[in-house]
Amino acid sequence: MKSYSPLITLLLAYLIMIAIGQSIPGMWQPVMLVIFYIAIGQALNVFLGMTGYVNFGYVALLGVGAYGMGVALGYYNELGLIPTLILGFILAAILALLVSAIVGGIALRLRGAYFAIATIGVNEGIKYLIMGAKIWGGSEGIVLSGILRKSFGAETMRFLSTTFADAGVIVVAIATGVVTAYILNSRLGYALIALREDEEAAKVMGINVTKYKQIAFMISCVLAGLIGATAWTLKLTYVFPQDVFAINYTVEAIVIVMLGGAGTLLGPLVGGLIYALLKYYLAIAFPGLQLLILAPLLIVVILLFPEGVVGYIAKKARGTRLENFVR
Amino acid sequence: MLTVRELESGYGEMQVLWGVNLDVREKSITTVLGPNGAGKSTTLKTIFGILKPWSGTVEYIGENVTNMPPHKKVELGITLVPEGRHLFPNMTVEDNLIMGAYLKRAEDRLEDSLDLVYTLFPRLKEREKQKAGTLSGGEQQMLAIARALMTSPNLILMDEPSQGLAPKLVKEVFETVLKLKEEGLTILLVEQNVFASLEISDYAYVLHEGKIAFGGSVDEVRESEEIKKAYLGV
Amino acid sequence: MKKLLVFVLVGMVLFFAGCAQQQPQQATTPAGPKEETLYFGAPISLSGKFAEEGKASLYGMQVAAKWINEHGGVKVGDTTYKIEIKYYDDESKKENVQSLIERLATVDKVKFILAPYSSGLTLAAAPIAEKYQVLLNSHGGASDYIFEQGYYYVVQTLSPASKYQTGFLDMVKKLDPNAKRVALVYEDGEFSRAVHQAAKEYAEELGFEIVYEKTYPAGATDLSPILNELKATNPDVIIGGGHFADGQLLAKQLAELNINVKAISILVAPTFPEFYEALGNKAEGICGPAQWEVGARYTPDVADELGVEWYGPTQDEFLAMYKELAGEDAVPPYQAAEAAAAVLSYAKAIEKAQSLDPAKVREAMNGLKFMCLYGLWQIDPETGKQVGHEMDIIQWQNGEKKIVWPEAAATADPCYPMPTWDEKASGATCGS
Amino acid sequence: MAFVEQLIANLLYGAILGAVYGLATMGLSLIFGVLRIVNVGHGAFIMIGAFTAYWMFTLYGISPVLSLPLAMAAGMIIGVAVYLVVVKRLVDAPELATLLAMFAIGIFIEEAAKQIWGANYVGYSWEIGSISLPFTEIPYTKLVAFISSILIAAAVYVWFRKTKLGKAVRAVVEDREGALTCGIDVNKIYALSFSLGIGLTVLSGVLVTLFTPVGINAYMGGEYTLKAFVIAVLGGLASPWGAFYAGFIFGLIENGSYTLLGLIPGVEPFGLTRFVSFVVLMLVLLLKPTGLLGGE
Amino acid sequence: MLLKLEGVTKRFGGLVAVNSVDLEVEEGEKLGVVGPNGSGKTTLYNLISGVYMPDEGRIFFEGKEITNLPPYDRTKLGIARTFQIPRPFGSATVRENVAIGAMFGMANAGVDEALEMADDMLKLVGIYDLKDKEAKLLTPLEKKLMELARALAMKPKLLLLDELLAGMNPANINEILELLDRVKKEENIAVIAMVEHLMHAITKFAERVVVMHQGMKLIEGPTMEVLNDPKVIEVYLGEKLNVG
Repeated sequence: MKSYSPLITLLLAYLIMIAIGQSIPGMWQPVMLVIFYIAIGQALNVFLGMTGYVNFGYVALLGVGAYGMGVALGYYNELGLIPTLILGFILAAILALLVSAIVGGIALRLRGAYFAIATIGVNEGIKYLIMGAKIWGGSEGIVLSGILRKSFGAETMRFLSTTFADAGVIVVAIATGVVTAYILNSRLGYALIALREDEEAAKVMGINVTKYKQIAFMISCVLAGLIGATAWTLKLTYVFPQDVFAINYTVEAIVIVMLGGAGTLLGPLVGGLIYALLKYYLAIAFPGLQLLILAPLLIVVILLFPEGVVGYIAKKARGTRLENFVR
Repeated sequence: MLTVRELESGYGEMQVLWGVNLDVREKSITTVLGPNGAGKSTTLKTIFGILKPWSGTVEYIGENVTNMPPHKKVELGITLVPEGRHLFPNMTVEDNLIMGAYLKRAEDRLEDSLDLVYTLFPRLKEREKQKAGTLSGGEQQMLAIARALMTSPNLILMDEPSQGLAPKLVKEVFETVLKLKEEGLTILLVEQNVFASLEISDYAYVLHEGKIAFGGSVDEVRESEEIKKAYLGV
Repeated sequence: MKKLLVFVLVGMVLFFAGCAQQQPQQATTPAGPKEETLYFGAPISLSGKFAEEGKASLYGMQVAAKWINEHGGVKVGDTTYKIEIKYYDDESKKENVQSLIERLATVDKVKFILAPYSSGLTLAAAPIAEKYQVLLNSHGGASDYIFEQGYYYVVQTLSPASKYQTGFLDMVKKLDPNAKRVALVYEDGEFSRAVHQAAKEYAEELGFEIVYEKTYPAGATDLSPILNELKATNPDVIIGGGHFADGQLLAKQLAELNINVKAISILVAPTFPEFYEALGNKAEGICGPAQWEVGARYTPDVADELGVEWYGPTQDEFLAMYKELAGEDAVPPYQAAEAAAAVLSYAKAIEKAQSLDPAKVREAMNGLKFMCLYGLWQIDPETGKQVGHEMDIIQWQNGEKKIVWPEAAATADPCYPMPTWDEKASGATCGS
Repeated sequence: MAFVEQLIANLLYGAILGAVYGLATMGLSLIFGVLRIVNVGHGAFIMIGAFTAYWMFTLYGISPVLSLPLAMAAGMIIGVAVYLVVVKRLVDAPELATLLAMFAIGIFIEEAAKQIWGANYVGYSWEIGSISLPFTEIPYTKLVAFISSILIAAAVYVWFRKTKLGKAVRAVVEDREGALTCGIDVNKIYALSFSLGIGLTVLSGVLVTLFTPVGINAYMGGEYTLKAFVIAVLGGLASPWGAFYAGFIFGLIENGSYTLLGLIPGVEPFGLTRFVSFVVLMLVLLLKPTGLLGGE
Repeated sequence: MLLKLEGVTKRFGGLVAVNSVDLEVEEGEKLGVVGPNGSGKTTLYNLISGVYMPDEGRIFFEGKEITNLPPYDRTKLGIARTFQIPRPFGSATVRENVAIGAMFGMANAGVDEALEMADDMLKLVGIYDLKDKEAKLLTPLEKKLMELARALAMKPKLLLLDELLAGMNPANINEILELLDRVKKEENIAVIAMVEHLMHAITKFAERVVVMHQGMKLIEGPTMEVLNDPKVIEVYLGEKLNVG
């Protein structure tokens, strides 16, 4: 069904979140946290949701994206502010493309769980390459706030790491949503649905499954790279290999996609909201116990909605007027 | 022996059976006929318990076995020769047969059953140590039937045993089914091969869109031209 | 739809549980006309990789706050403030730290924040603290570079990473001028790299020869490749380690591979009692740098001698109060003392500034110099880096952790050279 | 000569470590093979085993070797419980749902362990001497870990090949519907395999501490989860034997490559060994996508 | 000449599934392929549609060699097929399923255009009412019709039907045969239909018949002639089956 109306719901949700963050004191960072989680869910969803393939190396793309921006800001800042930032985004995208081209080229030939587990070593592999070969500062990483302060002044540095970084995350998050919506309505989206359901049949229907899988994989990876560049490098002002290749972000992204509903536009939004808010408030209400409480809750949600919350609602809404806004 | 009443079931959200009624008499061959997708296999799977019945009852020698899991039914003497054989391809022919005698009751009769099976299918004896996956199609079908016999059943549900076999082999399979009946077994058969199955059956049912459209003795079915035209596609 | 309803209900219950918990802190206690509660905020790692250190530092903070409250609170003008620690669990994760710092600065209106544990998390907290112009006092982020980034609101209570292993080298040089050959084996991480790069430079300055230097990745479960190689270089002294688990492993495998040297100093791990529990008497003679140790000789008298002010509980008071919180057998590790010192430094600086304005308090910190059970507290005004506090070197002797360096703080003489592994296997200990 | 000696020493240790890795992966492969469940909470169960060995040794002085059967039993009980409470309801759910459930279970176990045992790193010292070789020393504890791993793997192999129940598990793996027609209670086999898989994993936690008796902590499992997955893929994922052999190979590569990487100037060879493992994995997948020893 | 197979052979391990088969199909021709299961029909289809690559022999389509062309490129040239056991894209709707055919087949339509074409095709095969249903919820018969619509939406020059009629009742069969006739005339599609049992359907439909037996082409020729050939009756139909 060619329809961009669910995008309205998505954009509205972003607007509301931003409004909440701006008007209620103390809500800005939590909102950014939620948006970060939604974004990593959305970027993963482009691949996982639509093809059914789990990319366990996902965090590696966030990581190399973070490095792309970090390298630009740390090593090429004499170019001037704007060119350095542009270079940063380009490097983030290129590194992500490069990694996804190699990993995709090898691992996409595997199916299902085999693909998932084959990609599980990717983030560790890249992390140890950077640390072992002492690339880009090795284990010491890149620490940027001092460099930025020196090159561009304290005000600009503060602006970069707060307002600009936050705006960047939001723009990337929304872009990810728009890309998802576009894909869902494009030939690519149909091809992905087909190959998710039946790869053999898809081939015979004229779909070059390898090509479309690789395209979806690379789109997902580049978006992830951009999230890493903004939400990590710009916002945190440092890149440490141990931090940016931590597998738990992959798992969290998967959790978010699954909670919301794989392959749906709004799934990561709902999943991200549930996951991040639950965690945030549990951490405040029961410091130290939040994960102990969160884990059984996750299991309950999985048992109740194996297809995710949005997946469930979309099914229920089929044939009603709500249908156009839930997907 | 087996009484099925108002059986409904399906896959996921899709209902396939809409109230099936069947009776299988002891030491008879009963065939369920019908076009593809009419629900023949679904009927067998639901009776055996691989699919959960949504409603209706299945009675076996007076006992309500509707919601009994498959392994309990095997214990009672019901087994299934599934469509597509479902052998253990990487295990030897012998191990496949031994697996058939998995339950205590069958294990006690392991030697006798093996004797019986090897007499019925001497080819299997020859290939005892061969992996099941390397057998030819006909041999695999024989093994599937043999494995079912190893459970010491009273009632065998057979799902398309002739499927995918060359005509000569089809004949062999049907002869085997007849032999089983002579051995005192009861057989509920699902077949697309209308003529061959009518030839060996005592009773037949015609399934259409998840319901029994007609049932009776083979002669009655044969005579009912209209049924043939409408449902059997002959 | 029923499922959905249940789900929404559970969600709402949880949401309100979260909100309910918030309420009390928003209503500031109007207890008396001149008595108010002052919150110090803290994102603490109660889960994740720094959970152990996080818990100890929380207890330390709570002890310090309690002591301050029992001793007249913090007086600004006519108002007496009772200190309370407002803490959340950051799960040892950077995104959480940022959210929680903001929550502390805005929702809880906290002006004084105790930084999270570890250098990385402190670095993540800094931009947000800077944004809301609240003070960030690092008690667990040792790395020097945090304070080289130009943050104004970030100050340090613990000694910086560059100072960790230098005392040990001083000690060896003093004890044995013939010990020349130094081998470095440490975890490949930003913290231990910072520590050991500084140590390496310092060693070369002191005239030591670096005969071996290799790192191992975090989480390694077998160090034999690196240690087999090290053994061949025949060093006199080994410096290394990183965090807790790998430090234990390093000591264990040095023993297994029977690598005998005169002295060993391992980062972090030896300061925990679990180190000795895990290794038994194999731990005898192993040294390690500590920010603080039970038995450290910082007392009001020492402060008098040095002519600086004493503030806070004495060590005995601290140990007793710590036990009340953490349990009868609990012995505070240095993470507890440094966190306590950070709380004390805030109280002291606020009183000095006579203001709750973070900028003024930061200003006041520049000239602040005092001693507490943790030692001296004084920062470099330029960077906020700690310069007053000194590291101790501890050594396991006869089943007990002794301070062996600096001489002024020492509770025992160094056991040098340490017994060989074979000697230890037949029961030898330091001092036996 | 030093170079060769180093290499031999590293390979020896690599083989020992590899055997432990291999056994620590068998449970993962077994569960995947039978139930198609990707147990991302794998490490949490290893951690339970490690704590079992630790507590038995420190509290009661029970040697870790005797803890092996205990850990197996404890693991199987936990396995059955997890199966009945969660997994059973998800057997027919999408692959990802079970993956997520296992993730949640892993977190739950880790957090519960942290609440119960604290987040400290603990360890124990079981001193039974060591063998002195010209170029290295090998403690008997590590040899015990090595030999136990091989014996246990062999026992599991025999159990699968020769016993009726073991054959039933294989039958279910090969054809679930076929197994049903033989009267095999597939649910029971699932529960058994799951609990066996968890049992083996918990047991391997004891062996892990025999090799590395320190650094035992609620979160210690993560490292092993990652390694186990890489090893499982090398071994063909669904095959416990493949996993065991692949563990060996992995141990040899990880330790053996160290000496060679040390020849490259200006790098950290130990860190790079991890990268080499990754490259080997990728190469294997490139040349033989079903894993080194995968039959499928 | 639309399609030409020259000595095409496919082996699986020791089994020769298709053994040196030659076949020629003219544009717009209606050809029936009959033979029992296991005679190599499905493998033949898989070779033509590109699911398998032949071990020996060559395949030409409109004079162009396509022997080793992947399946998705063959559809662009105008080859479409259905499956013996329907393979719908289960969680997509019926309309989306058919639209996918239009998008990636020879029609190569854009999304909007494809959805419109899908509606037309669904009306054509008579399941337009089901267009918003998830494909996995269809009955087997409906799935087959959907597959036919999906294949037709690809606007092929050659349509391979794999047991399309099996399991349908005579009324349906007649409808489908008429439909195929109409489509064939309008669009000049060559249709190869493959059947196992339904002899009378093949007689109504096909102008020419090929009989497969043990991977080889047993015989080919005008339909009635072939089906009454004693050799065919002996090896395939058996004495009991009376044709016509």
